[in-house]
Amino acid sequence: MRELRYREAVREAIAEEMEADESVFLMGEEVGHYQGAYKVSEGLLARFGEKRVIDTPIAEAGFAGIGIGAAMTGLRPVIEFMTWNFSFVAFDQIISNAAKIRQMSGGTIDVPIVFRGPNGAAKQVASQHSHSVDPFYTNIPGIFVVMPATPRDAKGLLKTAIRCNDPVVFLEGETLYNVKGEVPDEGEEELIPFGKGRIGREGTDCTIVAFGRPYYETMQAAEKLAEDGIECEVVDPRTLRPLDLDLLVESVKKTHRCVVVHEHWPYGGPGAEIVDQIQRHAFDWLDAPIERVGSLDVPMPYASNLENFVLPTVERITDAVRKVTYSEKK
Amino acid sequence: MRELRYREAVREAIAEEMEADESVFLMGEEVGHYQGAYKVSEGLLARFGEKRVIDTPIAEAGFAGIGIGAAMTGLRPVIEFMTWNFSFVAFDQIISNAAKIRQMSGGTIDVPIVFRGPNGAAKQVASQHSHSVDPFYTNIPGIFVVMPATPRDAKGLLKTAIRCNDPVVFLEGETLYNVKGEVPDEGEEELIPFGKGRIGREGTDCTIVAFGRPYYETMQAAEKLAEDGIECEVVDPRTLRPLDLDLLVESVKKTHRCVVVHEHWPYGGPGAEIVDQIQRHAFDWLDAPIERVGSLDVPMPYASNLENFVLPTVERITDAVRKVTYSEKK
Amino acid sequence: MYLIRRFEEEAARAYAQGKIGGFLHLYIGQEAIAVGAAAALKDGDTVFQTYRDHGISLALGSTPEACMAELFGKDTGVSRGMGGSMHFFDKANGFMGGWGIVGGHVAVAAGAAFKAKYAGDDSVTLCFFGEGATNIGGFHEGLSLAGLWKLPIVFICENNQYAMGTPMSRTSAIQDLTLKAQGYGMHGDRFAGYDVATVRERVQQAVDRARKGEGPTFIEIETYRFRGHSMSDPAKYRSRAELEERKKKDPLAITKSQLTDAGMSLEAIDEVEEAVEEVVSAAVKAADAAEPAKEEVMFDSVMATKLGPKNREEAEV
Amino acid sequence: MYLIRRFEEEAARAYAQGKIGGFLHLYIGQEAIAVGAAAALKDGDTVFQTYRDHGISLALGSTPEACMAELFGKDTGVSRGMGGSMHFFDKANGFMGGWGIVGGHVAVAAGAAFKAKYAGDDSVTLCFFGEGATNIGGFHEGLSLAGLWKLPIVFICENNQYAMGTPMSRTSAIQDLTLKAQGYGMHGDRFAGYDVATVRERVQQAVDRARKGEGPTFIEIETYRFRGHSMSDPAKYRSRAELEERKKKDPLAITKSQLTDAGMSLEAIDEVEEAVEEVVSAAVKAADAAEPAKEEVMFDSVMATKLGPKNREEAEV
Ligand SMILES: Cc1ncc(C[n+]2csc(CCOP(=O)(O)OP(=O)(O)O)c2C)c(N)n1
Ligand SMILES: Cc1ncc(C[n+]2csc(CCOP(=O)(O)OP(=O)(O)O)c2C)c(N)n1
Ligand SMILES: [Mg+2]
Ligand SMILES: [Mg+2]
Repeated sequence: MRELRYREAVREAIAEEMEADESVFLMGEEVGHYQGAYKVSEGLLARFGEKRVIDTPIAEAGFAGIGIGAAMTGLRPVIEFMTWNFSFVAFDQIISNAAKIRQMSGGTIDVPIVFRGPNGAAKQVASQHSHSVDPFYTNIPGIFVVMPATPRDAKGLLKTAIRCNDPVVFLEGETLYNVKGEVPDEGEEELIPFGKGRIGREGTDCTIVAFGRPYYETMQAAEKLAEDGIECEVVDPRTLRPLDLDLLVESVKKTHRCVVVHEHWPYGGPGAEIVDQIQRHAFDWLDAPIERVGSLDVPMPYASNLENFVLPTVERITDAVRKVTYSEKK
Repeated sequence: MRELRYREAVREAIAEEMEADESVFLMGEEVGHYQGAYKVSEGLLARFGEKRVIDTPIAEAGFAGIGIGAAMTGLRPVIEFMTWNFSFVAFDQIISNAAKIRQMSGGTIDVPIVFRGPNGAAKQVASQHSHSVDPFYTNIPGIFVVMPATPRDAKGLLKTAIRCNDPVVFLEGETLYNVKGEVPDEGEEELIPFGKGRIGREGTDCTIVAFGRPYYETMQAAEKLAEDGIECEVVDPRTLRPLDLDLLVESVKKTHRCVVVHEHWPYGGPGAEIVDQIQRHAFDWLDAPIERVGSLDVPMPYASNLENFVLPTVERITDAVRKVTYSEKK
Repeated sequence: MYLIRRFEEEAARAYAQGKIGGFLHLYIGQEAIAVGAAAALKDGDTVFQTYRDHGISLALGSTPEACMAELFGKDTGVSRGMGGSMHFFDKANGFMGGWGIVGGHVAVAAGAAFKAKYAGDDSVTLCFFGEGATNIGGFHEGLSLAGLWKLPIVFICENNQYAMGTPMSRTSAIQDLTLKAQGYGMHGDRFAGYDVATVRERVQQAVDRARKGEGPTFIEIETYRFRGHSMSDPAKYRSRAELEERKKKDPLAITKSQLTDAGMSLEAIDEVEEAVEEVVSAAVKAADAAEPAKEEVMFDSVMATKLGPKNREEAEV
Repeated sequence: MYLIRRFEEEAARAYAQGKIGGFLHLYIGQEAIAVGAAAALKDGDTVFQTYRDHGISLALGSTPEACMAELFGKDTGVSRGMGGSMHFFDKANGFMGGWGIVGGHVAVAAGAAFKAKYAGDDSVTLCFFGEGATNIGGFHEGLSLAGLWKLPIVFICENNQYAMGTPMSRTSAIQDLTLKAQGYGMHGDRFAGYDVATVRERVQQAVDRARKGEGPTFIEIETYRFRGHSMSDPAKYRSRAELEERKKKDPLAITKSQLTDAGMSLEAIDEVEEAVEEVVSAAVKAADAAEPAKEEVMFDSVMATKLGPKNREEAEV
């Protein structure tokens, strides 16, 4: 296997699917001539031309809608939001249209579309540019929500997303784009199915569920805790909608304890949903309440000292694990 | 006390606050000449004039934004969304602006604004018009989210909302507007504080948390179960953000069992958040996993047989209570 | 046109009888637009409309049975009882829905036109909306993109004078909406839509332009709805006199007198009307008799991928 | 103008040194617009700008110390370190922010103008945005409402030729944006913004009109930014030659030659420049020395009502 950056893995997935299927195209702000605001689409314009790599005006609701209409009539759009923060002006297109058309039309019209871009905080981009949107999109039936943490998952899941006949919300991460990881060699096609999680690290003392950026803080926390003899099992659901409930429940039945880590704000969202599912399906196995670690319940401030304080940290994760394992900090 | 319809209670709250404070105004589609799409604002135009009861074009993001700017500069807008479904085109205004301005400006600018209108399914208004938006707005720090079930709560909480110096998302219900209930007599001013729940019915065997429309199905379910000797305590948090955690936890510590009932889709939202909080703060008191009853995880279909099947029913609530109390159906 | 009129009247009656629920927005008074515009299309073209969608669906060839069944929430409906009045869909006839959020379908329609350009076929898209929709962002973004990319689409604004209870004088700083077309670099056209032949001819010009790759057109058509906004609207905001005055321009009456002027006998017209009568009452009967919308369709229609809930148990929390 | 120029240059340097994080959008090249427009205002007027907001904040009277401190994430910043580069706020000087979502502040600005009309005072609002913003729904809805209600607001489109890397030829079907003003029933004006006196004069006309209750104006001002979109943009999409050509119209150089033409000595100009130099380096020093943004401000500033979290414990899940 090769090492690729997350950014390159995403790019490869798009390029391979565009190569394989003429009906796939990429559309968004600065995806073409500028090579992508975060350079994800670098080189794609040169390779596929202006017909299939399409720069748009600043009109997220407009080009999301164009994508939906194109999907309804047979194309396979990949719509890039420069960041998911900007999807809020297109929110209605996703919830009222993309997610609804198939059922609303009696099952006669498919909407094979992928909405993708970076989710969550970058670095000091402040209040209006640091949203974790997963709580909003996971609530909606009719779409898939995918949030890969590693380059390999990003590539394999994005390929699945582009081939999927339903709308997919694909959440990448600006602070993930430079992360390196193993990805199958060229020619070795890997499609990762939706709804299947992955064990990032095996352990017996506590399950930590983590996805997206804080998956890395979680892995670090697990290493730290191992030094103190607490062996955590880290489970990354990868797909947030639908969740791989079996995998989560199985792990908790083994460890009897659980911490859920996420970047989104505390109230509701996948964090609370995972807790709810686990307490329901593994109630008799739980030896402690399930804890959660998320961003603090405030808008994101600009100053870096505060931003670091708001985001979930390794320390807060280890604290939570110690709490559910009733072990003192050493 | 008098009996009023929910619709009238909302109208009285608006009228009284407009009477008391010149800076309060009502703005939205059809609120004036048409007397309100659901007749909530009937008579207000005649009473307060066009300056303060303002019909808008169909431009939710636009008039939500106008309201925010007016609030930033000293007015107290009450912005009506004809239904909360239409707030999705104004979603960015609420999440990126209303909720953020105060912190983003270093605490220098208040945004005293109320967004209100009917939430949830009406009757057969189908896929694009039946959303329960509470999961979306409760996730956001910087705003209050209120969802009163009774006329009295609607009036007392709306008055609090209009006097509040922060943005409030106020969720009414089309199917609630005709509900009658006791409301303090004219002249007896009642302000119900945010963050305080209410016990709808006392009981010892199981706590049912319910808010909004399904509060009524829940009360019916509780009566039914009482016939079989299962005494439920029904707790309505009324404010969803912030939750009255003390009241919820206290009740569960007494009953040892809990069912959460809501109209919103299953994934995440207040339903999951309440479960999470309770399992965390009353873990050792719980004798059974917490169950939830919500709408089924599908877009709302038009046909009435299916709509009734999708919404939370008395039967599904009683089933859930029987499950957590390990009692057979009789 | 007469079919649409009678269909709508029967729908109103069925609504009063409780056979139809939710919102019901009738097209009575505006029939010449749907029929004239539909006549300008050919196979493979696509059409998007608002919630006021029965007229265009029928004009494009949906059967009255399937339309009525949809209103009755039946499995034989155009959207299998999932969509209801606001969400008719009939892909086989080029009808891409029935949309409920004002402005929400405008860019989606542009997307269908984008597909035509992308695929290099010569199909054209029609996108209808009311004058009330011209203030919302979705309208602006849809028209901006269509103008920029010269998409093969014709935007038809059915200016029926009211958005619910609000006349345009209270919602727009301008009264000639085609002034907006300039801001999008596209053709504009504006005319009264009471005469079906005029509608066909003018829409045809725009459709031909689009088909030749000469870009989109924005058309504002003057019209009037004889009923309230939806069944729950008694339309108190307009006077009886105004309505009576407007009824003098009833497109059906105009067509009828054109036909008689052209030599068609009253008997021949009666025959057509009777035939329509039968079709409509047969539609009502068929819809009455049809199976209600099905649980499994509700679940299976949500996603093409078989990963969603397939029954109540899986769809619960 | 020179203060803004030098402030921005020092900000760029501090960014390179890692003292500033996140996005940093410089105003270099566009200074005449902020300065000219600010000169057309009086006390009580309000101003809304995008993320490219340092220039106008300084022009309105924010201190360079408070501005630099904000960039450094310090408690003494204009937004107490909460907002950063994109979210300067200075209510006392009429500056209502620093907004990050393209088009998101347009209707909000109209709301401030609405307030003026509601309260019957004669204050006026200026709302700035880039040419890239004219395609988004927020622009349309804000202008529609302002036009309809004749709000006392002036919309100023700073057409600096690019939206990030995209020239307007790739995003708009029209090149004269004032064509859009007609669609909103409002005045339009269009001119080059290299000469500060011209800017002041033309903005003044629009402001006066607004103040007299004669409604809003949409102004498109031609300008150019000498740096990339933000610090992370090397601006490869334009040629060196283009940039050099444009630099010939540097508003600072123009002003300088106007001043000397008017008889101001080079020494006098030098003196002003040196004074500015000192102010800016004092600002940097003060910002360096200031206390970092505070935890309690972060919590307390979220809501006026004391019901939100007040510390980490309360703000956790
Ligand atoms: C975004 C949004 N806001 C509000 C509504 C409620 N609504 C439905 S139809 C309508 C009036 C539309 O008027 P117009 O566009 O003129 O179309 P007409 O009904 O006259 O055909 C309104 C306000 C909606 N469906 N969507
Ligand atoms: C809704 C939204 N979409 C995308 C962005 C990302 N973005 C920030 S600035 C910008 C370009 C804006 O260009 P223009 O309006 O011309 O202003 P300029 O930066 O040139 O001053 C873009 C695309 C955003 N902030 N908001
Ligand atoms: Mg209309
Ligand atoms: Mg620009």
